[in-house]
Amino acid sequence: MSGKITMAAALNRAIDEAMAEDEGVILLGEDVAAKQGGGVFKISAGLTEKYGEHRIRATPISEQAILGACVGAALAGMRPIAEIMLMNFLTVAMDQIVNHAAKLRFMSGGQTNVPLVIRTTTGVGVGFGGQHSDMLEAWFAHVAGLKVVTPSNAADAQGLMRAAIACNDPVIFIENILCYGLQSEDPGANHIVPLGKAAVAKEGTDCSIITYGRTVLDALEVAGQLAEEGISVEVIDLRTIAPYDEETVTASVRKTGRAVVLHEAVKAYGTGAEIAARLNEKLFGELKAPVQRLGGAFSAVPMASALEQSWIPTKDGIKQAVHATMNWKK
Amino acid sequence: MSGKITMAAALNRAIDEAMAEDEGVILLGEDVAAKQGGGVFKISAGLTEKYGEHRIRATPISEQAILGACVGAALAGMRPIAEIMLMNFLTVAMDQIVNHAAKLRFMSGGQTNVPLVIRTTTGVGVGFGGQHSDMLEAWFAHVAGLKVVTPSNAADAQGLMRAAIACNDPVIFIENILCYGLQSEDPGANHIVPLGKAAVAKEGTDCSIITYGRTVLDALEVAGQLAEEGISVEVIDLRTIAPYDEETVTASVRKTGRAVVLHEAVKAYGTGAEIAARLNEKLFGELKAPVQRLGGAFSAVPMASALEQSWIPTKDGIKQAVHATMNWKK
Amino acid sequence: MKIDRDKLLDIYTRTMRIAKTDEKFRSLLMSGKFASMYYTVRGQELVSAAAMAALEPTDYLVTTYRGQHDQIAKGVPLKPLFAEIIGKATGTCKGKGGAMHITHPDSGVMVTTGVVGSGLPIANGLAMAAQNRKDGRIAVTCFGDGASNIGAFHEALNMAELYKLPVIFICQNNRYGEHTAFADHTCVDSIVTRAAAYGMKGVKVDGNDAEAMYTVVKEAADRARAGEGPTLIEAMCYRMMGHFFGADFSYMPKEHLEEMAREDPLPRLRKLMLDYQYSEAELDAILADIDAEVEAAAQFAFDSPFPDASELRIDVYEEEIAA
Amino acid sequence: MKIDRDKLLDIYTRTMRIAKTDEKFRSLLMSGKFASMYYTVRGQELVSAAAMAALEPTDYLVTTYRGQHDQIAKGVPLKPLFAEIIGKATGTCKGKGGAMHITHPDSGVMVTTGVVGSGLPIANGLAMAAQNRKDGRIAVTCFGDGASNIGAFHEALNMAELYKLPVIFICQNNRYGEHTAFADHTCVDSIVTRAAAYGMKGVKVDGNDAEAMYTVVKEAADRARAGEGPTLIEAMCYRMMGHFFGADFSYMPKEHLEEMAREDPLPRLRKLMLDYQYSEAELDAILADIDAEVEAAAQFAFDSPFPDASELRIDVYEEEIAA
Ligand SMILES: Cc1ncc(C[n+]2csc(CCOP(=O)(O)OP(=O)(O)O)c2C)c(N)n1
Ligand SMILES: Cc1ncc(C[n+]2csc(CCOP(=O)(O)OP(=O)(O)O)c2C)c(N)n1
Ligand SMILES: [Mg+2]
Ligand SMILES: [Mg+2]
Repeated sequence: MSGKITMAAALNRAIDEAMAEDEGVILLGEDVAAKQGGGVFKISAGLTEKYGEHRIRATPISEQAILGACVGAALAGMRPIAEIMLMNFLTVAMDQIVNHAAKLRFMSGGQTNVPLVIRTTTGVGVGFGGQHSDMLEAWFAHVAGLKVVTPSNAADAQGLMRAAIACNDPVIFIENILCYGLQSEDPGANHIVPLGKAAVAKEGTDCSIITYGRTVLDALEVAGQLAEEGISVEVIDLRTIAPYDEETVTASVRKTGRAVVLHEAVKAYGTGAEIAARLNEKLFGELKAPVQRLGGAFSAVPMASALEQSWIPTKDGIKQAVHATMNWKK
Repeated sequence: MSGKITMAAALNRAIDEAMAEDEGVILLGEDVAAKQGGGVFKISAGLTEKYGEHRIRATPISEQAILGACVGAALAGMRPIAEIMLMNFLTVAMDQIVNHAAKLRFMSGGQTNVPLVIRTTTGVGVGFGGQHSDMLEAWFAHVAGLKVVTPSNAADAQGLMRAAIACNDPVIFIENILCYGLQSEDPGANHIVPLGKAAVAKEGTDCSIITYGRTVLDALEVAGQLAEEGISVEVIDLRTIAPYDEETVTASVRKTGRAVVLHEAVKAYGTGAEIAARLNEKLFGELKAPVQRLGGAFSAVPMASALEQSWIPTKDGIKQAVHATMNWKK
Repeated sequence: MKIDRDKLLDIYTRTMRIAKTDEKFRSLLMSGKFASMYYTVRGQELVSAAAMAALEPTDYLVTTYRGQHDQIAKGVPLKPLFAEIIGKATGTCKGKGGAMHITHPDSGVMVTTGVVGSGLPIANGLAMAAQNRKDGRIAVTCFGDGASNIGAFHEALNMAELYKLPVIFICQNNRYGEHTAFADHTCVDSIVTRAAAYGMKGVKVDGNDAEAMYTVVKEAADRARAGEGPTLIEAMCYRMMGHFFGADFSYMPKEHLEEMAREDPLPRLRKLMLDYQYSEAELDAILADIDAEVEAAAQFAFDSPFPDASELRIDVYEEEIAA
Repeated sequence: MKIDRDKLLDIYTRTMRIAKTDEKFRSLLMSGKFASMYYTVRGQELVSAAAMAALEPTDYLVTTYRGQHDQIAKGVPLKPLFAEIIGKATGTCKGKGGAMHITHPDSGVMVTTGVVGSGLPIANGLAMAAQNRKDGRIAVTCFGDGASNIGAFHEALNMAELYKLPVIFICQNNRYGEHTAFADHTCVDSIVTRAAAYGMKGVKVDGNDAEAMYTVVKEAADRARAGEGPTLIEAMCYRMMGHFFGADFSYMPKEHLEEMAREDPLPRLRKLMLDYQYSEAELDAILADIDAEVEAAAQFAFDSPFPDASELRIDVYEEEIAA
């Protein structure tokens, strides 16, 4: 497959393919239909024209109704996709996700299930401020019954979206607003990336950086810089945050003996805590240095650009963390 | 102070004292006024008679309106207390907590603040099933700006409630439904327990159990049993989950060299992950065994009693975890 | 207004199956044979019997914790229902859900929720599936007066009308939400006035009037099936006991208790049956059958095994979680 | 209906301070002097100028991301406003909040929220504080037509009426929520019909009619202060540009754009001023003052320092977080 594709286009293609294949795939969200221009990030551009207004439904500003309708449609055997404009807006509808989508399979003793994809976007670095930038994946990973997915590049976005739509359980699909326009290799049609499998984005032998989403790009850049210093960094892109691909991560850290866990979300009580805790459980006594954790500062995301840039882990900070693992002595 | 008091009575007393002292203290919640019997758990019994219907407001079933009103009243300088009947119902109103209560001090650059106590109850073991038993403290600990408190006994409940009402920031105050009726020593009037300070519930030298809420009682019982085997367990009752009393916990584990982290909430991505990660960071190379984590199973809380009892950490499980730290070899 | 005589018999049978089951549960709880949070449906039996009799078995139902009457009326068989509530492996949901979460797709019971108001948006989704598939199904959701104050109610009604979904919203207005009287949680006389806020058709009905209740739901179902959109029905009724079994209800004024007793749907329906020329003997024979069915169901439940701990790893995801 | 001549001048001044500020921001964005998500208030200037002129400075206001008109009308000084939006330490919120989260308690601006509908319940709380303290204050909250479909709207209105809170809900119906036209998100002709669902007083008004808008808000404020409870006001207006600065608005039909241009509140208000016997010269002198004020504010903002990284540890809690 030659050529490049943006993450936005890749997501559009994945949804388009799934809709062509299965009439049960429908999309609900604010402004998503043709009349409104195909979604504020244009992920559903062109789909109403192909599949009609009953399958691409522009909704009122009613996140509980959107997600509830998706839960109901999923129970009836459809494969709804909900677009929730920004991740923070999930907070008005957590009940439908946590008490219903996540639990109905279990609480019904397996009689029903909720094949639902909740697409949402977020990201730090665009000056959207405190109520439009949160990264809440740790909440969802803590809830049994949900899967949590986030791509770092266009090809994975396409392949993971296809897998998420095909999944018979609810998937929280997190898109990073800063990545929509980024191009990566075009994987071609019908590309599928299985859920639950991490990718080794770059091989290395000295230290593993475990991350996901946009910070994979930062990690790769830092790994390149560190290679010049003679430090061989392995970068693991989780792709699926939950269920966690413990096998791939543990194997990497067993090999390198050192780990840096990195995400944009607030560090405290973030997914990095679980990953670090598990590494310490699995590799107690085998680690050459304490696991380093990097994440967002412990505050709301500030609007002012100067502050926002201090809020997220910087490339310098990542480099320092790797150095800290390399130079660690008791 | 002689005599015993139940946690329910202790909470009632704390609120009563605070209301007597400051007219700005008000309570909102479903069924909380005298006309409805003073709350489904009777925590506000007798208060309407003393302070009137403008200070004890029975509300419609409208959690967003309840919490929003509390946020607004707090911004105006009142000290509202919200009673949200069960913790799962916070999911319909996370926005007011996370996007507003937690962030307004920061987003306003310190011009406003939200002195609000959100009281809620939950607990596994009463057969309330999947939508009425969740322990979501990890979510709130992940959100900068919130404090998270949970008492394990009546005296602490009283003292922490007074401190929470006096606090100038929003506090999530988690009560365990199984503890309301439990009696402990009556601390007398005007008892205050500062936020952010863990208690050493029992001293010991071989292994630290770090826990909070109802499982403190289990930990103490197990510690008693293990003492007979010659294992000296220290039990740390966090009391405040966030901010985390790192000093007390680290000191304990530095002393014992072994740690079991215990909570009822789902283990994966629970607060235990953060505690374990921090212990490994602070005490890398000093721990005699990997930190053991115990928490709820990775499923919704089942209703059937037989299953529910397998869902939570059992006393046997706690004992085994301590044994695992004692017997650990590479 | 008269309804079909066979239909009335159907309603009577559904009503009494509900009443006898509820009676049995209360006696089991009273005797201590099992313990559980139990939301009695005493007083609301007829509302759902008449409503569900107006639907097709394939129609979808979403109900709430106080939903046993809806579930039985919609056709959930008593054996797995008893077993579920008692927490047995043979329950509708293998004991995992419990009384608050009865699901039984074979009878169209898709969700029972314990969160006030959350069923309404879900019912929209079921209706949306039917609308897209043009399979002629409709969705019905039942909820209380108290639920009409929560955000999900508002969002769901607006969306339903916007898309003209084949859904019926049945508010069982039993005048109380937990311990809070209707007038203490809202300032309108009727929930049904809220229909106008969405341009929706709204109908208020005496839920204890079998003929009226049946007719109103039948009309709403016909409208929905014809693509004419949703209806909000406010069925007036009484919660004849406390919020849950054993709960204090001293906050209910004496006049309300008296009014409630006068309006008891069970004697009223019995009388109507006689008006429709059913004989005492016929009715008693039905009751005897139901009694036997209820006893057998309870026995089945008590005799059934408890779920195994391995169930915690099953039904979390499609794939079983590793031990 | 005529209003006080001085009051009209006050409204004019507020309107033009809003208009000139908005114009300045758009030109700064256009020239690339700074970049930000910016929700222009073009077309809605008069609605808030007239509304806020009917309030006391101590009254509370809760508004939304599209709230610059409300904030300025309520009295937020331009220097810290510009600085906040440009992300400077001298901003109202030290740059931490930004345009979507302007707070300025000295002018009564307590919250600006970026979450649709979330301001309404908060306004209730401010009103509740005033009600308990009997301090004579009232709370006002502004929101859009799209916001009237979210759960928080419903819960807040019901609660406000139940407690007879001194609060005014001003829905600025600009006919669009993002890219969705009014008729595509709701099936009623007017948001104000929803007031009846709560037993609340509702008033619909042409928001571009200074006299009417002022009068309606003044009456609602008087009612609220007198303890007679809340009012829902639907102020009809137009969002004369895209949802945010630079956003496509090709989805708006030509007739709508024409209607919008005809209804532009700025020329209309200018005409009204002349009717009230203000001279062109007087009005121009006011504009010159405002121009100078706006320029000075922009300059102040650009000259101000950026916030320091240590600010991340301040204002999270009352106590500073350790470095
Ligand atoms: C969101 C939410 N808030 C609170 C509760 C607690 N609760 C359970 S039942 C109930 C009263 C419901 O009243 P109504 O809707 O009238 O139904 P009824 O019990 O009368 O059938 C409340 C407040 C809940 N289950 N969900
Ligand atoms: C809960 C929530 N959902 C979605 C959004 C995204 N969003 C921002 S503005 C907007 C449209 C709001 O329309 P309206 O209420 O009419 O206000 P207007 O922008 O026209 O002033 C939407 C959907 C949001 N901010 N909050
Ligand atoms: Mg009721
Ligand atoms: Mg609008």
